[in-house]
Amino acid sequence: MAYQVNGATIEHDEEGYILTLSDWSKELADVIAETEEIDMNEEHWEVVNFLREYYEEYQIAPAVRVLIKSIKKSLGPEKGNNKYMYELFPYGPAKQACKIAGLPKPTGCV
Amino acid sequence: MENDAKRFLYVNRKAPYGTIYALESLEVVLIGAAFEQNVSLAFLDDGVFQLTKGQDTQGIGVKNFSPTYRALGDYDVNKLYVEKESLEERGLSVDDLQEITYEDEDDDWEEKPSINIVSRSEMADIMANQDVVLSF
Amino acid sequence: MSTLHTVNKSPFSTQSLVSCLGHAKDGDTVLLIEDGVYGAISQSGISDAISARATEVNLCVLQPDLEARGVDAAKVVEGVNLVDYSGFVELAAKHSLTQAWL
Amino acid sequence: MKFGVVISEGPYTHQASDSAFNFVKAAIANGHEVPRIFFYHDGVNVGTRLSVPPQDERNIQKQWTEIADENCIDLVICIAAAQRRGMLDENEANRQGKDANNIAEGFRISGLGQLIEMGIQSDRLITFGD
Repeated sequence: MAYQVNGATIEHDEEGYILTLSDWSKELADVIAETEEIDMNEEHWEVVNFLREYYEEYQIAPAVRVLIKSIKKSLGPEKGNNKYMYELFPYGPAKQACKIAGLPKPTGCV
Repeated sequence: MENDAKRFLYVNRKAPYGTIYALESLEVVLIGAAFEQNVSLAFLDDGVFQLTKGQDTQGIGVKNFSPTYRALGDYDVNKLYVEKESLEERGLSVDDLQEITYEDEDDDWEEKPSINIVSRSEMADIMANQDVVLSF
Repeated sequence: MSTLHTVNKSPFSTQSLVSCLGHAKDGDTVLLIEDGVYGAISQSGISDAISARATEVNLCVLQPDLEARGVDAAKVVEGVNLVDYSGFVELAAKHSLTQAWL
Repeated sequence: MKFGVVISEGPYTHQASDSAFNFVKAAIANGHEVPRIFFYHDGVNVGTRLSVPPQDERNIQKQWTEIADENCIDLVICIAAAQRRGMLDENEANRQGKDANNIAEGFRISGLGQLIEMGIQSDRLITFGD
């Protein structure tokens, strides 16, 4: 199973998460988003970029409530809320946005 | 904090990387944070090595999870107790630890330190004053 | 409020018992289990430290673990009590908190 | 009284699981309840149905499956720890695209939240590890 990006083959798992995190690129994000039936616009990118920065700094993908709280702080309350997030990523910001951002699959712990 | 919240203490007495306990302890803390209990973390004995700054794992090919401690504030985990005697016995001081902070909701989101250095007898008091102790 | 502390390491290989005794409060119980039972042997390098705490802290050793390792009950430090698993359970029930020194 | 039990070491290498088993047996014999046992770290390996110990040794997995069945104990294996160590039930095997599963009868895989919940719901929480 793999994504095709600019002639390169990027392997992913059963659920579409890439296997090698360093394979990620903006072009790949667009391809993953397409398979998720998401048309990436500026708002989507805001969240994806936020997630990548969070991961870069703390080495974890934030829990959804932490993501929403942090977005609220940096982008304002009209974006830092559940409704807005689920409008952008209907199948869940943790799952879909992390997948597009090329972060590890959440272990689904709770 | 809800009134029926229990006091949970995570006791960390092991160094990172040699074994997985430190990492998997941190994973419990991050997941457990969703339950809105009254959470504290204790670092004593070799557990104090978990919080040292300057960890670089590139040479051993293992993920460096020390930056993740700095995310604890986002998870509303902001009581990290580090035992002074344990630091001293290992030739460490608070300056050898990374800075970990949280934003205090009750004080106009002021940034405050999460790490509290406590004496052994204060640590004993903290341990005794819990509902649940999880040891790693 | 009091605590049952369990120690499962030999004091000759790790600091767990020393650290536990350094944090246990008066009225707590410290129960030695598994390899921790070696900490109960009298006239060892650590037995003085053990008996020094035996007045404020209830020191116990798990008899089945002691027997498994061939440690004669007569060699146990004076003031350390022998308990079986049923006694272990009742100690856990009696104290409001349990802490494992792993 | 309700006891919650954490087992954080694998079978056979460490005594942790045996100590926990003896404790749980005694607790039940003394009229206490043990609603759940949570397996973490290498403790998740206790739940494999593929181990074949020599006939003159105790079968740790079977001991747990039997005592759980007789006393309605919820044997929970942590999913995050299990994934690292190759412990999978049928659902997880399908989800991860793996060709086998190995969870023994009576055990189930679930999240770390079950550990916290056990801490909240038990009167006492006791850990057996190394």
